[in-house]
Amino acid sequence: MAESSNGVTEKNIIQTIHDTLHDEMKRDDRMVILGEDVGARGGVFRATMGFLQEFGPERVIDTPLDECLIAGVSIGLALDDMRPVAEFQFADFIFPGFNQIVQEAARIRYRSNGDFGLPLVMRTPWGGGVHGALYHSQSIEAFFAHVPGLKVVAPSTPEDVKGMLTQAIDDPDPVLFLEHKKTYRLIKGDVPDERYTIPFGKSKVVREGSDLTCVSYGLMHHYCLEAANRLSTDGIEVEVIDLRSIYPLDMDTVLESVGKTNKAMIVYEDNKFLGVGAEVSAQIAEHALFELDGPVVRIGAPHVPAMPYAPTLEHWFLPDPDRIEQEMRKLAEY
Amino acid sequence: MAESSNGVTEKNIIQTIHDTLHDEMKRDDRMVILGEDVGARGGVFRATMGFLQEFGPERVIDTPLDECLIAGVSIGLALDDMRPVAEFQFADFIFPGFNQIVQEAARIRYRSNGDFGLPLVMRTPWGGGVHGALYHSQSIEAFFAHVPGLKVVAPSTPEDVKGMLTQAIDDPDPVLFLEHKKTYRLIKGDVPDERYTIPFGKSKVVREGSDLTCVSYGLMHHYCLEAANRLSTDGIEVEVIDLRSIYPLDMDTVLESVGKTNKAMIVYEDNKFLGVGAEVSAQIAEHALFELDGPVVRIGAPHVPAMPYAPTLEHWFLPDPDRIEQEMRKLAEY
Amino acid sequence: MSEGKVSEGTDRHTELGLKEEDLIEMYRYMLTARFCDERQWALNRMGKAPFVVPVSGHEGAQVGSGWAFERGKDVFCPYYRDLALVLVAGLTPEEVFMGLFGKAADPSSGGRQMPAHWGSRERHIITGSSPIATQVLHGAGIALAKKIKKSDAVVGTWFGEGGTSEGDWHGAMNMAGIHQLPLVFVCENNQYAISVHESKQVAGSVYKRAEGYGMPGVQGDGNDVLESYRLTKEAVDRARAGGGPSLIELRTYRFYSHTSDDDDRTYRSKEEVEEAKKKDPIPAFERYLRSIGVIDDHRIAEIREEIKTIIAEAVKAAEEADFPDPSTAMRNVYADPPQEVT
Amino acid sequence: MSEGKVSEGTDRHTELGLKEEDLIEMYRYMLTARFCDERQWALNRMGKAPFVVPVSGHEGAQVGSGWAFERGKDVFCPYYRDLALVLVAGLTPEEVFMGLFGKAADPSSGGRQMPAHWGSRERHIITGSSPIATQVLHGAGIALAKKIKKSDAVVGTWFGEGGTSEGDWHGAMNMAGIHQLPLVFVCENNQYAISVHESKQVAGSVYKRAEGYGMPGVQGDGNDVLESYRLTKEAVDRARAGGGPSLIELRTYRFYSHTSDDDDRTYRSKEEVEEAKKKDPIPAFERYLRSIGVIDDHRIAEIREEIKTIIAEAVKAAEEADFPDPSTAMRNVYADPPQEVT
Ligand SMILES: Cc1ncc(C[n+]2csc(CCOP(=O)(O)OP(=O)(O)O)c2C)c(N)n1
Ligand SMILES: Cc1ncc(C[n+]2csc(CCOP(=O)(O)OP(=O)(O)O)c2C)c(N)n1
Ligand SMILES: [Mg+2]
Ligand SMILES: [Mg+2]
Repeated sequence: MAESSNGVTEKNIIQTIHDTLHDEMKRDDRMVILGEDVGARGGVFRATMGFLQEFGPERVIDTPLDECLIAGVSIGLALDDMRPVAEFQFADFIFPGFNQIVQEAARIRYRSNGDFGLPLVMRTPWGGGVHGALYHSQSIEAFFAHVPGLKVVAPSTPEDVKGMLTQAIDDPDPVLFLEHKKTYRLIKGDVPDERYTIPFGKSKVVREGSDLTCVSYGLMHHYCLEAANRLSTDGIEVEVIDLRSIYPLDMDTVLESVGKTNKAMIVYEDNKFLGVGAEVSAQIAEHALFELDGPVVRIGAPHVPAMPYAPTLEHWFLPDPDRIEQEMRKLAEY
Repeated sequence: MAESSNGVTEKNIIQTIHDTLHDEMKRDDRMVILGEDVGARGGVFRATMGFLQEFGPERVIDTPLDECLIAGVSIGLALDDMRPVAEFQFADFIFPGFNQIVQEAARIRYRSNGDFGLPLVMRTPWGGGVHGALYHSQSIEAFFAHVPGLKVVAPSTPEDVKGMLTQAIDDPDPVLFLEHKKTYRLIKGDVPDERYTIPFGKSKVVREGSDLTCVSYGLMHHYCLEAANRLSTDGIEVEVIDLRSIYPLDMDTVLESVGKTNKAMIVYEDNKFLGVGAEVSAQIAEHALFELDGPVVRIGAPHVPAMPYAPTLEHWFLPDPDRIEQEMRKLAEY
Repeated sequence: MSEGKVSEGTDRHTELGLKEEDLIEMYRYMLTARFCDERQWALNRMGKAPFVVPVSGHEGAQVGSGWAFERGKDVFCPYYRDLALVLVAGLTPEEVFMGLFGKAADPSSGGRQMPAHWGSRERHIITGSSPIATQVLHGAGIALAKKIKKSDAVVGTWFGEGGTSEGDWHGAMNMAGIHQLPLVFVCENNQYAISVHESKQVAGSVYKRAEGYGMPGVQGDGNDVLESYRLTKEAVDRARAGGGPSLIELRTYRFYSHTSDDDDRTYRSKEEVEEAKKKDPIPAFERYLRSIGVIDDHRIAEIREEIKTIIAEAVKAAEEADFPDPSTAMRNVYADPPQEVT
Repeated sequence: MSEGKVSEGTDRHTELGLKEEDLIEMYRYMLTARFCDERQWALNRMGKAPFVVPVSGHEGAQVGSGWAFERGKDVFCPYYRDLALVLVAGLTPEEVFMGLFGKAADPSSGGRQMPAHWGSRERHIITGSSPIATQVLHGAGIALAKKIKKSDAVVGTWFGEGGTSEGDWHGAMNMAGIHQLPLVFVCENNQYAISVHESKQVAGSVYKRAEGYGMPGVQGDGNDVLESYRLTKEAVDRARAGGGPSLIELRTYRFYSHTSDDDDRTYRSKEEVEEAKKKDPIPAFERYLRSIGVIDDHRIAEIREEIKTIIAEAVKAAEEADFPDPSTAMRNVYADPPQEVT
């Protein structure tokens, strides 16, 4: 781990997740971590490295290979006042647990009229660009953000990751915490050493600009920022917003920005059709239509079932800074 | 069954489904029906009444209570050149099969580069207004329409139901065939006796109008039509489009209509956030922005986990003709 | 399983550690469930209750198995059929009818859920849903929590034989077996899942599956309340002592259609139903109680009258109660509700 | 299971109906798989293959079980570990390496999927995915189709012991048991699912689960190719004769890390791995072949050389082959592709 100075330490994202989980495990006895390979292996991405040794097998539980079980058992733990943090090894493998998450976790508070609540964190690595092909590259946020009762967040910087993971653990409701696996080692940043939380439902204007508003999250946020920085040399100033939280969705920040720039673009690596960009775009069309000087542009993945393996096809599938830059320029010049 | 005259017979929707399935079972030996209670019980809505007696237990299969099994076994049947038509008893109970449908059925053709295909029909009753509460009222189309490789259709009249169910059975790809359960007995219409198919991806202008375009499907289509007819007496003419097919989505018809009326509204009973209306609205915002004289309005269900049971709450949840009429008037007068 | 076992004059209950008061209470619960059921069907026919889930036939299995748990400490993860069980766990008839009508005072859901979707934090009845068998995994999770906390509470989970088919059940059995959780699986095998017969539902047999998961499995007569108690009590005691999970299959029958939306005449014969009713757990238990001299005709009539009165009052109170106000409909989606997304 | 069983000089194969040519072919398949594996690891270290799924250790279980099926008639539903099995089913080393590199000529997916996601309609190898255990239900569906068609084809499905945990497995076992499907379940139990030991994966034991589903279950030494063949052949013959499904648990070990992305040193000791390698199925089979005089040092060297040459050529052809063209990337989403949604 890097040295701390002035109360902040530079870390990459996976290290930040590891350290945050570690701090929280020390802080609250009720917290347990469960999932496939979270024990001796420390997680296939090493998010829980050393935890088994430090906290023992009752709090760091290698489950059987059954995501339905992981979700259902986590729900039971939360119902008995534990603080489960479940790991789904890849977002692509969460679906055997879909019924437990969508029908049970999401609806328990509502269906019991508040008699039961469900403090449950579900972490999972998502996203592409890692030669993971169809089943190790998926974006799953749209499925879950559509479900009332769940909160879905996808922070993209180490600082946000710590604050929002801590918030997720404090949160009284089920939270799907999405970690873009390509950013795990790619993205570094200063992380305050102190405990802090970042509330959900607040997006962040990361770069100010007057020519167009670009909304994204996850790896795409970094690509958008790169594209925006490049365009700046040509005098095109893009306002770049990192959504961070998919539900609750902070449209106020987006609409305010669109009110200023009069142009909007949403970039996401999920399949375009009915992806998160559809909701953002629809809300703009509902609330800011007459502020717009150009179409609301969405950049998303083509309508094929997830990212193919061959490098030629993977490159074709995933939006990259070049393509984003082009589209930004086109919209700015519209 | 009603008398046929001039080659058409008046039927309600459940009867149409029953008769269509029956005709197809007679026509193609490879077709098998499987699901919970499809045998002696003839399905809890009687869609397969009498089939067990007529076609025998090898073609009309009562499965164990396991939707994962229903989906997975159906996939296997299709892979071995059978023509499975699976029934999920309620749309709300399809989720244990989510992984098999989304990860397997949807992706088999693509992942094998066309070496394997999957002619599979998945029928299921969806929608509310039947005192079904949280778990017998759900709308599930958005989850599945987001998944490339699947086709998702939701016809709303007996004639369309027959043509599109026949098309689904002929289709070489997996089709999720959604039957709004409240319309089963509510909606009647003339159905041609001859075999015919209606291609997917064609929406239908059911009522012409010049003041605004209203897009919907399922039960909501009928409510929209009712609201539009009422408004007509006040001189407000709403163009009413029945989407029929969610994916492929026929935006050409919608955009053409919006080009004419300059106002658009989408009505759906699913939760509004990331429901099908988001995609329709986003595509309008992308392709017809400058044709619009008013915001793109979405009417959808509030952000609560599905329809509550108490009549007071169910009424509150589900859009009805009164509310739709109000919103139409507001938009028309915008 | 021999028919009518309970009616013989031997003293089975003392052996089981049950006192006469226990027997009377168990009997009352069985009767209360039965009378609630009859009443809810009547209300359904009168158009006052759109949806009914019957319990009749299962009272022996439910009261017998439920009685083996310690209220206030142990945890119940029931399914919709378990009206008699949740009465044992502490729900009152009035609460049952609040739920039947979907009234605001329904403790399970405040009128959000269909009837028979039981839940009460106070009574340790875990909120249930419609999707089959999800609760067994919640039971496993709660049992895991109990183990981590070194609590000696035991968790029970109930389900039909149809429920054994879902992956959730498999996962819970596996988890319970691996971690030797204090969890008792109770299968109320009434031979049908709606219309689907056990022979098309369960390959092999339910209780025989236990061995493959490293736990004891037994089968017993669910129409015999004392037998149901005995088998469950053994399992609960073992679990409490750290001996791990068990699977109990209680054979029984449902007398009515699956729900008020079903019509059982399409899939089973009148004769079969009549035959099954001869093994009705309530008269069988009455015979036992008479045989040991705990009750007589007079006392039976008295008890029946008392219960009917309670139920009549419960129905009246529930009928008069308010429906939930739509202004409350957005509550409890989250603990801290965000603004409605419009 | 006794160690080194295959090396004794008794004639076990004649009893099993295997000829000497069969033995040589089986041996060749085992060696081919092993050499492909070594080669793909080398390519990985050279930076030429981003992702490798090893087979080494499983060759006896796979070739033995695979050999029991009739190619051209029976159907294979394998999982990613099954390199040796799909060679038996008809994939060529060249095709394996096309897949390794994600080249357009990869028959399994045309470079769409990760390596080791086998499929070939022509060879009756059903296309597989990454989500664990989905293929066993496809196997059940195909077996049901065979039964409906009154075909005498048999379906085999392979999976690790980790795969038994998913609900899909439970559903397939149940369906197969209820309908007595011509389906053979083969578990390659290598004691680990990535890092998770069998003791945290499987309550009870895999083969003992069979009884609860009404089918025979056996356990055998997966490092013994002839034993693997014998157990599977019995099951295949029974299935073909209408005798229904079986579950076979073949105990084995994986010699490398789970994949090239894994590091097994975190969860198992070097000693344990070395100990397991003493039971390597290939030298064990070689000992048997020598003992019955089918091969000698010279022949072994010859065969090894032949196979190495084939593999070298396969790698070369695959390295030189083209990647898929992005212009083809929208194909095969549907049979009749709609316009790209943009
Ligand atoms: C996941 C799911 N699939 C289907 C249903 C519809 N359904 C409700 S009850 C039932 C049968 C349950 O039978 P069993 O478990 O034997 O319980 P019983 O009703 O006989 O007591 C079915 C199929 C459901 N509620 N959930
Ligand atoms: C549904 C799902 N969850 C998790 C994974 C990640 N994963 C890939 S292989 C594997 C272990 C499989 O172990 P086992 O079935 O024993 O087969 P083995 O690799 O030992 O041959 C896991 C957890 C996955 N592929 N699919
Ligand atoms: Mg039953
Ligand atoms: Mg393994």
